[in-house]
Amino acid sequence: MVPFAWIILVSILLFALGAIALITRRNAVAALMGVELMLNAANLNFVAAWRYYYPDHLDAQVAVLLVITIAAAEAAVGLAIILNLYRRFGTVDLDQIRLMRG
Amino acid sequence: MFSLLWLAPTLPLAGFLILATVGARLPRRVNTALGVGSVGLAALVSLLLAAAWAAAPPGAYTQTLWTWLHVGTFAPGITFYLDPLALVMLLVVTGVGFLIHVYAAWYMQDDPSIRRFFAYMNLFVAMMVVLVLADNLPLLYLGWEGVGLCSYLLIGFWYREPGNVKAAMKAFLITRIGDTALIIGLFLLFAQLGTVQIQALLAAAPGLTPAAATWAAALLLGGAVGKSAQLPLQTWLPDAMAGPTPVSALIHAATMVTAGVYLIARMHGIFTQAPGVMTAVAVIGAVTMLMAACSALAQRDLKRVLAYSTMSQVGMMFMALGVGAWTAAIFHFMTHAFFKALLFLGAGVVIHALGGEQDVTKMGGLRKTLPGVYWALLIGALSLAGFPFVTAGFYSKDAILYLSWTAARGAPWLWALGWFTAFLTAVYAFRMIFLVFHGPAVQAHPVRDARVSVPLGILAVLSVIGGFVLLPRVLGGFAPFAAFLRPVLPEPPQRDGGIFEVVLLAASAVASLGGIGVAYLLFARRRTTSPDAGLARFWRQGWGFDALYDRLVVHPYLWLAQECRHDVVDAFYHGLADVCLMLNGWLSALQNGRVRWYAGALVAGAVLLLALLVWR
Amino acid sequence: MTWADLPALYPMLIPAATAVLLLLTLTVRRDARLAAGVAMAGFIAGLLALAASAAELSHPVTMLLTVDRFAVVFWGILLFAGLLVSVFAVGYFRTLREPREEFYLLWLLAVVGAMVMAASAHFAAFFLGLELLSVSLYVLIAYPRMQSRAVEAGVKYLILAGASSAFVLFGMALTYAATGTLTFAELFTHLTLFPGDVLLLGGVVMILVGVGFKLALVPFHFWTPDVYEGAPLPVTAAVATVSKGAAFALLTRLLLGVIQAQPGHSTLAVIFTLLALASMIVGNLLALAQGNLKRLLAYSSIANMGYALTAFIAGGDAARVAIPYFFAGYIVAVLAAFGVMTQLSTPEHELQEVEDYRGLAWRYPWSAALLTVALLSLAGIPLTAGFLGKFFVLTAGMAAGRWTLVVTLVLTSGLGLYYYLRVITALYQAPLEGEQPTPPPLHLPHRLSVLTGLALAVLAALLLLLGVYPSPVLHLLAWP
Amino acid sequence: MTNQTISIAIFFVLGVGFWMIALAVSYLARPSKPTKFKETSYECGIEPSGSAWYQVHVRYYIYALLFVLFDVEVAFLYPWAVIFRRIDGGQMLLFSELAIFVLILVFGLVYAWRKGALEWE
Repeated sequence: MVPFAWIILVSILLFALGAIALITRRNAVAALMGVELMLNAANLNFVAAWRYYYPDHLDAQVAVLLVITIAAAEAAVGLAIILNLYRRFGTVDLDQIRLMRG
Repeated sequence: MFSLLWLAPTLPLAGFLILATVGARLPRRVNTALGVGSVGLAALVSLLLAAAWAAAPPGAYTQTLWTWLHVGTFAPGITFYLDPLALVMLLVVTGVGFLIHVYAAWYMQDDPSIRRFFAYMNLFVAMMVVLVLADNLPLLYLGWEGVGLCSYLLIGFWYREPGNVKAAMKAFLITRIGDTALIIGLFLLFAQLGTVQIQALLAAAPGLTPAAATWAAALLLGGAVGKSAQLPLQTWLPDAMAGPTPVSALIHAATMVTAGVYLIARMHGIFTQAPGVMTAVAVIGAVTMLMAACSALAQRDLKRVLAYSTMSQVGMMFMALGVGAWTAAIFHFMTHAFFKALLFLGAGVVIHALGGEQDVTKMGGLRKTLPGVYWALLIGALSLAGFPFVTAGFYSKDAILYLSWTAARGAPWLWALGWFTAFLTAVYAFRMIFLVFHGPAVQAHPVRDARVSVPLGILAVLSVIGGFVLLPRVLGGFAPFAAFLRPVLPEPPQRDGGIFEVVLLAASAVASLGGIGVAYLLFARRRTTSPDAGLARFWRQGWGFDALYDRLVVHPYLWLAQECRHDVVDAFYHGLADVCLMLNGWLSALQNGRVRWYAGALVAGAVLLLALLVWR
Repeated sequence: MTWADLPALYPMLIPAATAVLLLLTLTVRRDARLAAGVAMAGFIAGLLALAASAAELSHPVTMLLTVDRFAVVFWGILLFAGLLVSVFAVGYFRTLREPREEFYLLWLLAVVGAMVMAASAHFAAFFLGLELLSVSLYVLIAYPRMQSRAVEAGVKYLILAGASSAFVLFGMALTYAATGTLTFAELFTHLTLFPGDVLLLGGVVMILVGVGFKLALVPFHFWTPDVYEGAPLPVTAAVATVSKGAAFALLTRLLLGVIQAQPGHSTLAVIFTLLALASMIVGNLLALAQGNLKRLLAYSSIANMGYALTAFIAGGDAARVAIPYFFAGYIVAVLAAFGVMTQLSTPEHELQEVEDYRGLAWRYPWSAALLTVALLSLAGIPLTAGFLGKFFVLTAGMAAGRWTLVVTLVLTSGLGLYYYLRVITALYQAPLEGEQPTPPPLHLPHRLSVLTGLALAVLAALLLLLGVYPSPVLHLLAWP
Repeated sequence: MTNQTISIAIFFVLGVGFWMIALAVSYLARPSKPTKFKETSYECGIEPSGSAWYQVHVRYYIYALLFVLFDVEVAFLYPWAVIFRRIDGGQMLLFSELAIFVLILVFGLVYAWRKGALEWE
């Protein structure tokens, strides 16, 4: 079987990719996708830890289910807000949305 | 009888509350009566307490109203503690405070916001009384902060002038620096000794380690230095003249600036454990008194002369504290309260009579128009200058000068600085008198009002007779004041006096008379008003004898005037403020509104913490 | 879980059930006042249930939640804040054109989320509570959807809070990988047994990032001013009180024991110390020259969380008193400040700038007085709640010998006084000569509702009571 | 390396290799004669006009959101169903718990309905 460390590495890479998307993408939807990617990186981690070390406990499985639903709710609400953002500002470019600063 | 003690702070506080809440619906006369009356009643209570004390001294009296909170050994109560030291302070604060209030009823009679004025003044007195009577550190700190807050409100009383607001802010913030030190010191004492009762602290003080004692004393000193406007936190005091004159009188004579002196005297048990800090107290006091006296010489604003004079006199008290002459310091505090209140109130009348003019060089010859005030101010100036044998100031100042040499901690050079300061004091006191009341007369409105003459009269009498409660040994050694305070404040160990005492007494008298003489030469005969004018005039006339004199006196005087006009220390605080604002600018620039940037910071912060984790 | 455990959860279940009830009510009848009434009734019923259940305490309810005295105290604070924010919202949203009923629904859910966080004993409960709170707040912040600033704030909070949640989750996954458990109790055991386990510590630190974000600790503070400024005022109050209170309660539950058990120079202690120092210094410096009152309070909240963290790092019994007391005082003061601002504002026209408040005392003396007391309390002037809160924090810090933190706290508080006083001075000044007179605070005829007046009076009383007579509250806080 | 990994690796190589070889062969074999017409995006039918970023009507989007929300909740039903038969006793509690869960979902649906989210116009 693949060593556990590799899977951790992959999940960390996924997480980092999500974070990079968050920082570099100017599109609000893309930033949100970055966040989802980060959440799923954590999920991968959970499942791997369960599979490798603690196959008798169901904690991780439950946690993953929980996260999937919560992520869906978050995405739904997030998209609704971003839609409203487009209506107000006429753009979803995050760099152009800075009425407040200082 | 002593159970009346709680009324002393409560009456002014009640005055404040009534004025602040329902005062708006009451007529002005009622407001004034409330403001003056509450402090008057408090003064009456203090007198009753004093009478009761004289009849049967209880040693000390404690009154607990309620326990504020109780956490482990930390149990401060709203508890008042009365002992001889507190009684002296209480009498001065409420007594002089009352006279100032009476005067203020006249001074502020046309001000539209007299209600606000008396509300603040009453709160000020209440807080000062709380500070004086506090039985524990938190209560003391409450009074301390309250006094600071009230001074802020009163200095900025005429807030429509932006300059006044700035002065108020400066006073508040600079004293805050001291307060910060103070609260850390109080916490340190609590952490070390496990109690907040002041008496218990003093009893336990010998158990402190030298390091802890030094730190605690140094931090307390920091607080005292801020409130009492000593080096290096002195710069707020002259600017604090922005407030109405009764406020200046209250801050300078009876309350705020002497709080530091009281604090050190009250906590003397801690200070005696820290000899290094004691020396620091003496040196700070000595340097401040000299610097401030020089500055007072150079001022043209009448109130600023008095402000620097206060700083100088408080410096003298600090020097006394530093050599362990606790009683002498409190003695000088008392006489100073009398004559400085007198001087400020008199100066207020002068300024009023001249329609707001504060520049002494534009005054003169007021002796004729304001004879009563002339005599009052003259007595005040004599007392300030320490005119020998008849004024209170002479005895209190001599007590300090004498002990600054002969006390075990004293030193000749401290005495020398004190002596020279006493000389300068006489010079600037009479410079003021001569410039204001002598010479060519200027136009002024006479002032006749009982609310002025009665307080001035009482204070003038006190400025004279107030000194006869502690006479030097060579003059009979009649010293009920020292005997009264002895249970609280020990006498410093000192060398034997004898003939030496007579010499020092004579030297004090010489300083005073000499100073007055020099002032006469410089300001009464020739009216050396401003540096350049005096200089020009001097060379034009070219009197041979005076040339030498000028080289010795006028030149150093001009140089000092140049140096002292701007406080060097001020620059430091401005610099500190600038640094803070610069940092503020940088940090604000980071808040650029870009969400991607914020996300980057979030991730960077996380990476930073993780890196810390790996590398440790 | 058994049926017998249920009463302990009533204070939380009642608002949750009220939310469902409100949802149904909205399908039958749309009426903002009715919705507000239902929400307030829910909060009040929750508070009553809390009083009833306070007697039987301190046992875990399922593996997810622990209802102990700490939870009850924080639930009380959160429910109280929930009630007051709903009261403020009624007056504030009265001019809003869009439907305003859903506000109360979301607000109930947000408070329930916060309560779950404050009582959680398990990562699942933690994450569930966190997300319930966050997702509700996204919508609440962007609620006045015609206000560009509110929407901008909503998007900013959405993206950043989402990212911070991902950090929390990833941290949980790492700790799970390291320990095989999701309960706080076993995390504590593992952390004390293997204090050097990098995987475990990495997980804890990533959770900290998320919690630090909610608390707005430096360097996770960037969102605060923008969100405070853009969010409608009642929601700003909510973010400042409910969200932070819940996050701090959670932090205490999760790590106070660990910090106490570990030596003072352990990695975690160092990290916390750095966060606290940075927050106190940066927060106060940022607030120094700020002209917008909402942003100023945002920056001051950063500093305040640094103060609270000082007590947390100190640990010990003193901290167990200091943290709830500090938060009670802080939340009451913040609610009072935002309450006054809310009462003078509408979604379309908020009074935000300090300049808008110049001379407030001459028009609305009582409001100005309350705002003054609130700011003085935040500044930590004696006889106000804030003084005692800060005082307890300081004693805790000193008892633990955390001198760096204590001195920084005192020094930066001095800095803090400067900007609070700047606002207070403005309240009592008339406009300067030659300047344009500032517009009157409100374009609408202003009538304070009885309810709002009552709420503000209660806050004023609490501010002073907590400062003058703290014994009853201290008695309540005495740890079992 | 285990057998499993090797087989995955072989599968991976074959999978990638297949399309790469196919593309390469067609590239080599075909004649290259670009014209203006060939360069346009769609060679068949009408010429494209406007931006590819055109707006989809909001109603699709609301449907999508509702679908996602209700669809995901089903994830909780499966574990419940698996456990329900295995556990002895406490069935009533278990059932009522899920009943409450589904009931709340139904309330949500009713709310969305009343709010008009299910109307096409």
